[in-house]
Amino acid sequence: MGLALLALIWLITFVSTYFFVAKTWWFPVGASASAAWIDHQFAVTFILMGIVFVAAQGALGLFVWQYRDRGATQPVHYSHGNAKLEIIWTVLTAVLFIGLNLMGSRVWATERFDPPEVGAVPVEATGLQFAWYFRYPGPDGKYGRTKAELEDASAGGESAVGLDPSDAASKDDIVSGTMYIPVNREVDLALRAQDVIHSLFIPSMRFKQDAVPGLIIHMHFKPIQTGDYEIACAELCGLGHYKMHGMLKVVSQEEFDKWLASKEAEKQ
Amino acid sequence: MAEAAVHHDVAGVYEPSLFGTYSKKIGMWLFLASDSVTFGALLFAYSYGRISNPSWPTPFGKESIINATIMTACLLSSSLTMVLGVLAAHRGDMAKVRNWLLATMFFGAAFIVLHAIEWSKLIHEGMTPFTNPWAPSVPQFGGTFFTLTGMHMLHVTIGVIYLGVVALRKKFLPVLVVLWLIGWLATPANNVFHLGVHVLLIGAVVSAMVMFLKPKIYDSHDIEVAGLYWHFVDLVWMFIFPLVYLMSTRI
Amino acid sequence: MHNIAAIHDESKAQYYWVWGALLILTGIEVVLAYEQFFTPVHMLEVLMVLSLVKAALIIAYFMHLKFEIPLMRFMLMAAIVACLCIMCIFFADAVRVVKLGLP
Amino acid sequence: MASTEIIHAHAAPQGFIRKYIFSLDHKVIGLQYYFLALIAVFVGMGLSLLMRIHLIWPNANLPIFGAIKPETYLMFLTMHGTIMVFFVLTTAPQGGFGNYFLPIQIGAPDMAFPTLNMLSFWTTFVAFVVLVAAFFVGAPLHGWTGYAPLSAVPSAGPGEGLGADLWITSIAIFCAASLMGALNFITTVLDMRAKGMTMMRMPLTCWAWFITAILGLLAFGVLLAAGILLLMDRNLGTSFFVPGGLNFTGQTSFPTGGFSSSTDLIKHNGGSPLLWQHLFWFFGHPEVYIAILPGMGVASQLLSTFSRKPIFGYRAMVYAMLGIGILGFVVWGHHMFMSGMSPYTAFAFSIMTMAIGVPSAIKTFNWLGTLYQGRVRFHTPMLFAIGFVSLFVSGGLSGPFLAQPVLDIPLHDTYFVVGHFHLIMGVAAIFGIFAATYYWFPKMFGRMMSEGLGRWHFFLTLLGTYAIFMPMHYLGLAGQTRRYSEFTQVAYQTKLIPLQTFITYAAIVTISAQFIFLFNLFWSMAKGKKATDNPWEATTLEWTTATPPPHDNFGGRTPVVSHGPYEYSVPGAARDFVMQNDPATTPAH
Repeated sequence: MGLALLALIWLITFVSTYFFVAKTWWFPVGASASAAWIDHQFAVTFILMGIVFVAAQGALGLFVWQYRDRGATQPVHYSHGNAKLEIIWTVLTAVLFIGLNLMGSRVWATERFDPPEVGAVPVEATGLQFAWYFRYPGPDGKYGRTKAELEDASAGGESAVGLDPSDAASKDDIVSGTMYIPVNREVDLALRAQDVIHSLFIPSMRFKQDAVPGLIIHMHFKPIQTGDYEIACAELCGLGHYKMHGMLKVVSQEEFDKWLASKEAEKQ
Repeated sequence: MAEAAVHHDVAGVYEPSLFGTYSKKIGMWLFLASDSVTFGALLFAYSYGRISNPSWPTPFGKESIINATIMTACLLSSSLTMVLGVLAAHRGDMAKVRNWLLATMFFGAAFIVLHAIEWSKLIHEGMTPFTNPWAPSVPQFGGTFFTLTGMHMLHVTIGVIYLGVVALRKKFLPVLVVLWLIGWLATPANNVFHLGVHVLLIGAVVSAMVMFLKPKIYDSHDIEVAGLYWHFVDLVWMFIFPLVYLMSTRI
Repeated sequence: MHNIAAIHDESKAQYYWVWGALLILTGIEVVLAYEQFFTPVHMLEVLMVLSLVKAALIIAYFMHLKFEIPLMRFMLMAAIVACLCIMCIFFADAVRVVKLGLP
Repeated sequence: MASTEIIHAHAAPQGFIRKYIFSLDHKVIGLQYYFLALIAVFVGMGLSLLMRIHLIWPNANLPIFGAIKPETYLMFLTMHGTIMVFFVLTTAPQGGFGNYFLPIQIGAPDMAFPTLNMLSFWTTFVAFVVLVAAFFVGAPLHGWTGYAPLSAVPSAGPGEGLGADLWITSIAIFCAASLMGALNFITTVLDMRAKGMTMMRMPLTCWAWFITAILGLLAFGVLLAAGILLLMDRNLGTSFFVPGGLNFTGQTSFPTGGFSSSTDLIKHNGGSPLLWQHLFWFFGHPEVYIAILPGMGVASQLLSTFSRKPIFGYRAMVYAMLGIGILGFVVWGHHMFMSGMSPYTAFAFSIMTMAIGVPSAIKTFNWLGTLYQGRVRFHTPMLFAIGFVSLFVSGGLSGPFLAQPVLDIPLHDTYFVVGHFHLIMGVAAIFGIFAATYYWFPKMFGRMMSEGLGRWHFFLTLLGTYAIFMPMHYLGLAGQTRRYSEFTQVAYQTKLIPLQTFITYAAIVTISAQFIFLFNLFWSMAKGKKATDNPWEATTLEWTTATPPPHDNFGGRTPVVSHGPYEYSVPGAARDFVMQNDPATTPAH
């Protein structure tokens, strides 16, 4: 029985670790400036936790086999514990865990407390049951007024976010179902939700933030690679949660300008 | 509260209680700990709403404040009579105990009636759980007010019934039923207390069940435990009064 | 083993004193609030301190906690106070609603 | 009063109803809790099976259920979470085994408040009935966390009408029941320990139940407040959790409840969805420890008993549990890193969350230290205790990933989280329940459970649960979001369907294996080998009394305790264990 347990625990440990190390299923390739940082922090945490995992499971398997009951003659070490050992491993784990935490906090701080870079592209993302809409303020750089009464999800586009046409600033606002942003420029993102909580999740950008009704949450990130990336909703928002899906297109600056101009022209 | 299975007077059978007192009192204190966390959470929810709405209304004029102050004095005095009742119970003077408890109930009932009048007045002025005439942009003013004071009023009502059962035993049941009928007939049909008074009826049914299950004479411990509950009700009001009323006085 | 009468002074006078003190404190609160002596934030602080004093008086004397053994006093109060204090973390977000709220 | 020498306040009841239905005996109440949890766990498991099937074959036409719609999937998900968390993980280890064995292990004839104990069970039962009733009117789809405004606005989706009302009512009733239970447990431990049973001689199971009760006492009060506020929001139109400017344009066909019209909803103002999350997780995180702490207690007891060795670092174990209990109240914000909570508080919550890993690690080290140089006997309960340690390590070590706000960005609300909490608070806690069942079954029913079936059950369950929940971590890394009823709509997620299929097959096998347990349980009750009073040669007080224990537990006498709880292989002793109530002359520390 001891051997069977040893085999089972070690097998589980080996297989679990193998698929992590082999990266059979792993993060998508990072395409934003902060992705490298986050991945690095993940790697450090992963290595440390991996060592603890293998050591603890290994010891568990080994002990149950090595100290299995082999009859009454087998000596048992009568002990109530060891205070010195307790202190040592308490301090060690405390240092390990708190240290890890402090290492990662810099990325969190820069993402949330620093203002977006000068010249960042302003985009407003609005979540509603069950779609994402992205609004660009247009040449005047100002978002027009929106009104809850005017929102109409079935109409799509500008009506979906409830843009008030009577406001001068809203004349040049562009609303799109797909998010276009230029590469290597920071995005100054404002997140809103119209009905329930949604969460804008772009795995490749290592970006996720809940869009909370009643709040406008500002975030920023910088894509460093062109391409098409998928957007998912990560917060349960109702029966269509699974199909609340969007696309992020990171394009060159020229293409972005061209796209904006064509949308403006379409609107006139 | 159920009968404790063990009396610590049986010397030498049990370890001394960690809190150095009898089970019923510990049980009541633990209940109060939990209840204070519940009230705490409600007060925090109220404060949260208050902070996130800078234009909170301040509708309580002189009349309301005077009324609320009298209510506070009622509760404080009821605490005094309660503690004197507990004192009499320790001295074994059960006739006095009953009188003190009745005085406590009187003050408690006065609090409820005054509060009910206050509620009715506010409702008459147009306050509902989701609208109020003073600050249309802060609709939850009414909701927070009614939730907090309603929860507290419910606790006071339960307290009065609890004390009545302790003081008068089965004789209290007809009194309670009469009070319920009076309350029901005296309130206009569109008044919230026309329905709210049914709490008394439910209280009568529950008390009847309790007395059926545990037909015993209450001793000084039971009175002390009842006193703990009553003082707690008073204690909660000490926070609701300044937070809800005094922070919203009309200048 | 728990003869309460023997544990502490049972004088009636102390209860009247506490009652009087509570009434006076309430009076002070009402006057302060009605006369608007302070700005709202300071008013809140002052009222809360006074309320805590009142609560302490009720708990200590009326609820007899002053006369219980130290372990009970400490455990109960520490648990409740700690629980209520950590809920203050909520307020960081209440302020955020004001700052990030819809225009 | 002082003159009466009452040891137990109530005599043994005679009639069937007073004996088995409205019993005041903590042992009967314990069994009532246990069987309620058993019914609940099979309902919850059935729901998870339906969910797994729907994920892989979204259009499959099932018998009875037909084709499962996305909203039905979410209803199953909500009910699965609620039933498992409240009616299994809270009810079985605490209400079931705690009720049955806490008084016996500390040498008391009953709980401090037997009537309250009975009320507590029946209130729980009412809560369960109300929750099940939600099924029949259309269960809510907001998940067990019930985030507002999805849960606060009846027009937010199907099931958010009456179903959601029943759901929140059920939870409020459950809160009241748990409060009654919790204050009863605490008072019992404070007041009713037998002579010589000092706090530091209590078995670790009793410590675990005691600390769990304290957590319950303080946490459920907050959920009760939150539940009241949510009910007000839903039915009276207050707006504690509902901000202004909500417009449910896509969903107008559903009832509006407290909000008389959709324009009414738009005009609401000033509430905050974050407030619900704060209140909910203020309860929700301690709840995680309410689920796992009794499992830790049982694992400690069993590892020591079956290693024939005193527990390694008894005091450290107690302090670790106390530490977990206290820290458990200051970490709730780690559920909210992505919620729009103030990013400053995230730092504090993150540090506290990492700090809670320390007492957890201490416990693991001490369990390994207990096994080290012992003499391990592989009875079924011990297998499950070892499984518990393994699962606790696996589930615990994914915690430090999620506790760092930065790493939580890609991992939050993905299957990584699902794998993490299922391993640690789901399966590990259930392994604790299994271990306790196999361990105490002889005492409860006077017969032994089958060892052979028990082993099969253990190996299939351990392997099966790892096969289900380990791959979920990989899925989470790859960005598989949770609570999706289909993976067909997002291109990168369709690539992960093969792994999901594997999980579904593993789940089918694992769930089937649970019927071995069910069969073993009922078969052994009737046909199992007769048990002796102390079949495991354990030391705690429940093994000193008759099997099953008499009405007042110790037959009118009260044990006197002279030893710590885990005195195994004491040098110089006649046997390799010293019972807690052996006379003090027996050599021991």
